[in-house]
Amino acid sequence: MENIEEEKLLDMYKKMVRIRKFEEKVEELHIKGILPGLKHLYIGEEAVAVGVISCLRKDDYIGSTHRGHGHLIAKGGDVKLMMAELYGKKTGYCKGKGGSMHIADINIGILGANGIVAANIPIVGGAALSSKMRKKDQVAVSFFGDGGANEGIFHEGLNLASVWKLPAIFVCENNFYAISTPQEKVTSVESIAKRASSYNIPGYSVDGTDVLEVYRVAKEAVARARKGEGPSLIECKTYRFKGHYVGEGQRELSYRSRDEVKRYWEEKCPIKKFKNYLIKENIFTQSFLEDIEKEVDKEIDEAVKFAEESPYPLPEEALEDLFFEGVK
Amino acid sequence: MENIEEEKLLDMYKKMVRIRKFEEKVEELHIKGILPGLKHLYIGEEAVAVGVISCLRKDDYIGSTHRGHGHLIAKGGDVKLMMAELYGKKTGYCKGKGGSMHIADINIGILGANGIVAANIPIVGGAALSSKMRKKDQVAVSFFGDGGANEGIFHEGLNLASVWKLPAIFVCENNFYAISTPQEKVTSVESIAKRASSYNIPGYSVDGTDVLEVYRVAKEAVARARKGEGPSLIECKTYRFKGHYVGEGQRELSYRSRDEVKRYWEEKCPIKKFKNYLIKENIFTQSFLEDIEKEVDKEIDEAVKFAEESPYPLPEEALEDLFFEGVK
Amino acid sequence: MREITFGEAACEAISEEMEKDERIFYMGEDVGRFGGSYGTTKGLFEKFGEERIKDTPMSEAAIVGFALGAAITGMRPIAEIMFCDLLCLAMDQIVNQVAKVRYMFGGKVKVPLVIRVPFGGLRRAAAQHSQHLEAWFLHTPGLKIVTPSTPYDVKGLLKSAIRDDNPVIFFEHILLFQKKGYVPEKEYTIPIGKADVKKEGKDITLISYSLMLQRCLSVAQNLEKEGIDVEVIDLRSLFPLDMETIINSVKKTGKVVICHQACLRGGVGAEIAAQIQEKAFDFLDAPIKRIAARDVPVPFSPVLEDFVVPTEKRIEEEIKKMLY
Amino acid sequence: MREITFGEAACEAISEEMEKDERIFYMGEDVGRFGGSYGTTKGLFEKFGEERIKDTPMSEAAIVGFALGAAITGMRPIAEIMFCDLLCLAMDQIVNQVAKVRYMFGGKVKVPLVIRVPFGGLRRAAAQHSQHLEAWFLHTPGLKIVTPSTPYDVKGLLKSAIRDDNPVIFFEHILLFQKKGYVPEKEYTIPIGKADVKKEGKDITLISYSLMLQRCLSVAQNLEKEGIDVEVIDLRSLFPLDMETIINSVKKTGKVVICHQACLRGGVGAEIAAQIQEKAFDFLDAPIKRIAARDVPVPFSPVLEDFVVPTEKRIEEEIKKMLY
Ligand SMILES: Cc1ncc(C[n+]2csc(CCOP(=O)(O)OP(=O)(O)O)c2C)c(N)n1
Ligand SMILES: Cc1ncc(C[n+]2csc(CCOP(=O)(O)OP(=O)(O)O)c2C)c(N)n1
Ligand SMILES: [Mg+2]
Ligand SMILES: [Mg+2]
Repeated sequence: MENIEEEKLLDMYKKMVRIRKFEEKVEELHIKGILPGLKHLYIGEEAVAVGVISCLRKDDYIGSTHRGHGHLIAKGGDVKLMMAELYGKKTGYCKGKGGSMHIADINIGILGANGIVAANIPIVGGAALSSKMRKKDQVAVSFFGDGGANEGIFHEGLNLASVWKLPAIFVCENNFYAISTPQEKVTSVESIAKRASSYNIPGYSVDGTDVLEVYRVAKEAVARARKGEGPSLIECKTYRFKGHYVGEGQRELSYRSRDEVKRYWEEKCPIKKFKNYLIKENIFTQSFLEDIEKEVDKEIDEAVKFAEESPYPLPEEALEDLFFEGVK
Repeated sequence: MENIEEEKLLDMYKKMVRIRKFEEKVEELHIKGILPGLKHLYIGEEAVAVGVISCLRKDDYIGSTHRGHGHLIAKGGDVKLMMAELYGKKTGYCKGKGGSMHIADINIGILGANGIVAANIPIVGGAALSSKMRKKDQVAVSFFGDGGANEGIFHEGLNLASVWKLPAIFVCENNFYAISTPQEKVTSVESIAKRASSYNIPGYSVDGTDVLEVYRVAKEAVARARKGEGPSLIECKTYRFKGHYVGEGQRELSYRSRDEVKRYWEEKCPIKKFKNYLIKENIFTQSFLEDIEKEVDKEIDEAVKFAEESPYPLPEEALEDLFFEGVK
Repeated sequence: MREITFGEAACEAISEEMEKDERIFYMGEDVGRFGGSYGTTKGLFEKFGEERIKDTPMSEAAIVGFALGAAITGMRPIAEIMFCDLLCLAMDQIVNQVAKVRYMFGGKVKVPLVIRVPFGGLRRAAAQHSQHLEAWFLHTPGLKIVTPSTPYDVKGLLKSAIRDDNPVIFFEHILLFQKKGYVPEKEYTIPIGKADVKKEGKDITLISYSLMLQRCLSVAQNLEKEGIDVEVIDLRSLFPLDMETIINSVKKTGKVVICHQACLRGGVGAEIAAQIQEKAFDFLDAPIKRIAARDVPVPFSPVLEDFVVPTEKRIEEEIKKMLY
Repeated sequence: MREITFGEAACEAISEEMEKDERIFYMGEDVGRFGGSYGTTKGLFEKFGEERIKDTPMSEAAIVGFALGAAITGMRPIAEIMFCDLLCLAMDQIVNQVAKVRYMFGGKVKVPLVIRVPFGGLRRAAAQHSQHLEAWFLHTPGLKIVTPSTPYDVKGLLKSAIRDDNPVIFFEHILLFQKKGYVPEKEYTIPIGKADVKKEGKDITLISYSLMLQRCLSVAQNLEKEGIDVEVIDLRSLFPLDMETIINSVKKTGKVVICHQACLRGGVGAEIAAQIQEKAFDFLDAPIKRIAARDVPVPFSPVLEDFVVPTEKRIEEEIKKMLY
């Protein structure tokens, strides 16, 4: 395989761990009743966000989803501000107005998580259009799920991005379920990547639990986009290790068995796989990687502390931030 | 070629002529200022509606478009009631409430023309679902244009029809323009038929000015649907001989040349082609076919007479027909 | 007296109707074995199987469009849109097709279609999962709009909606699903278009529906103790809108407060206020007061959302302001 | 005094702004060489080329979504939706995205986006081509809504909309495009949010916008001759809504008629009436009267459409009813 410098590999590993530990903390705090609202965990899918976004520059764009924490962290999102937002605090990314599904940070190209599935597709397309019109070489990446690939906007967005040859990349996180609905039961093609042919763009289907495979393919697509050769569609086959949302509980058993989940944990955990690889290849030692993990634990604890200690917004602040230069 | 009995060929020819003459009359009456509203003529595309619908039974369904007169006539629509509707008379198909873009006749399976492009796709899908759930073998056909194939609902509709293996046929009338916009300029694939692969259904691309070729392919798709083998996508390459709407006039020159239109008239007129074929093959004599044409002239004149002599609705009738068993 | 939850009552209505009429079927996202994201179809899959309780792809426009096609060709579909905000994805099919086909076709087709829509802010679900868009449909001729507030009402009204030969958009508040209440064992229906006076009173008329109706009712009960006699009208359906019941109450009290969870500007309260002042101008002792969500997207943080959405405290204060 | 058409004035506004600011571009269906289905972009393609005047596929949701993505990343798009009824296909992008992103993100992004929407019944185009859906957006916090009625106003308001850092939905009546009127050669803008008293009067306040404003104005001129002094207020924008101008007029006249082409129920008139009775209750001598399209889909036949949409005759009669 083409060589990836250690520093990069370390960054990738660290980000995957950061996502995992952030999500585990979110789950814990939700179950304790500390975090309000809806949360969709990225646990099990870390290799997709990290693999793809590791190919991007800070000024490139991403459009994220309802299951967005992983994308945001991979793009460089600050876990303090994220956690504070999940707490509904004034210091959060959105001053408590957005919550889990609406975190954005335009300065590092995060165009926002999005509560409407597949809705980021045209928005990302528009960012790619903007990059092209401004004669920049910024690339824009849209993440969406297997369920999202059946929304009409998927079709409109990919067609237009292709017609205008935009520097956009469409990453389908196929975790085989849309809430409870199995992909094969509601999707006319087995592989979402096949749909690329309807838009005359390259389509790839990769093991989304293998961060290096994702990275390699994404790199190709990003290079293509930067060169002005147009969009690509990448399907990453991955798996959601937790319920659709935190608190789904027993209902999960109505669509998948404990065994199925267990099997994925054992065979497909992207972090375990990547860690084993790094150690086996003598790139990093086990203890070194475990020190990294401890560092991350600290970060997360600090994020929680920051959030805990932050003030809530004042009720009246609900009336701010609607219009630029307010309008009543 | 497989044999089509004379009676059928005659019926097809007569319907094509009926469509042509109906549309010519509509154009004339519009230009004279007699007919109000928007009208989109089917002239030049007769072979599509007639070729496809000649494979259908009376109890099969069609969903039509803004350019719908041809579909309605091919499915057995009554030109008297159609003309009266275009006049806005009480005796029209919709009592004057619908006009050109909303004529329907459920009794013969016409689920309506539709002013929203591609909007009939899911409606036709639902009729196919209904046929299947009622354990009937009725087939449902959706017509839409090259422009319509870029609407999100195209994607949602074909995916669901395929997933549920419904007796639906999706006929794309590719006349190379959506109003002024050339298909190739806004469509990521050269042939719309290619998009069938995204839905794992058969896709055909045929010369839509050759009624027999359309008929042959449609027959295959209809047989498939009736047998419960699922939907098909048929792209019929055709051409709009007139402006997008009656009265477009000079604006047409902003997107296509007189020569282009002239060339199609000369080389591709579906009626001329079919007529020559019928004569060359000694199926019918020229004079016989011309008698048919005269018959049709009479029908159209009678339709106009009927419409002319019909009363307008009373203004207050605008308040009727909204709810079944009215609601105020 | 049997007590069941709002959600159970709704499923009972569907189940009873489906048993009686095989043309009825149900389609939506995760409505099958999963039982609906909010429990809208709990137990129905087990009873009727996947032929009649259909899981769909994530394709909201297609869900409504397919249901419409089935409705005009002999079936009686119930199409679920998982939550109100998602109606935005199906507006063409709902507004340009479902609501208009019968009229456009000169009354020559029936559209026995129920579009079932859970809604409801106050779940800390933020701006894209908390909207109450019923006012849009009030402005869309051709649809009936139903908004039940109790287990008893949801069962009786949903049955009527399913039996109706016209399209009905049926809004159920997600926070009501667990609410328990009296629901008779025996068959009954509630006609769509009649408001229900949930509490009689002579001092002031308080008009609401869905979850806010419950808040209004408890405010009214508290005020009772202070000797303030509030009449609480549950609209039950927004169209047909029972102005007769409203006007009769206004003539009695002369004072009106309208409360809904949708934002104020352009909300249902505006239409009702406009009609009241038109039809009962001389009976009004004071301006009609509208209490609604403030005119911003629904924010996430509980502190903020609770400021935006009408609270019992706010309702009570407004009522007192009007009386003193 | 230079007279040009409404359509020319609008194109002039766009052209002048595009010359000054290269971040501005235009996208929509058939807006290029064809010049827009209703002439919305006449001459712009020739001047700015296909890079800045972009023909799109028929993909209304994508048109708005792409424009939004461009708007939050440094461009200033004008996205045209060919006619109002088609907004139904883009509601998720408009309502759940465009209107909310700034707020959801805590005010950390600007959305300089104009959604330009020709509308207008009375073209015998029937139910799916004649809707006036502006009331939906009044109920959607986060959007400004502009509805000009004259060539002078459309130019000045469109310029302000293009310069605005907030999303603006801009409605132009198709039957106004050919209307001629005075438009100065020299640069000017009109602020969004100020109503315009098109005719002063003391007997009654007549509130309208867009095409109906013109009908109201000619009614007012006729009544002048009969000695009835009507004050005609052109709202110009529905949000921000200039209640101050309205209330001042009501305090003077004590009588109000509101007229719009959208259907009555749940229309903009309801909100205005509700606010007037709230803010000027004691100044009203009579119920506020709303004149609007009747609550049915717009029918095709001229006989029927002319019965459904407010005519000058109907407006005049209602005014007289209120005065005598
Ligand atoms: C357009 C839309 N439809 C429905 C929903 C409700 N919903 C939220 S997540 C989800 C499933 C999404 O599945 P997928 O796209 O595969 O993403 P995943 O959750 O599996 O990561 C659904 C149906 C929504 N938010 N948006
Ligand atoms: C969804 C939608 N978008 C836009 C329009 C306006 N419009 C009417 S016909 C038309 C072009 C349709 O092109 P196509 O689908 O190729 O059909 P054709 O007119 O060529 O037969 C457009 C843009 C519409 N009616 N519906
Ligand atoms: Mg999934
Ligand atoms: Mg075409």
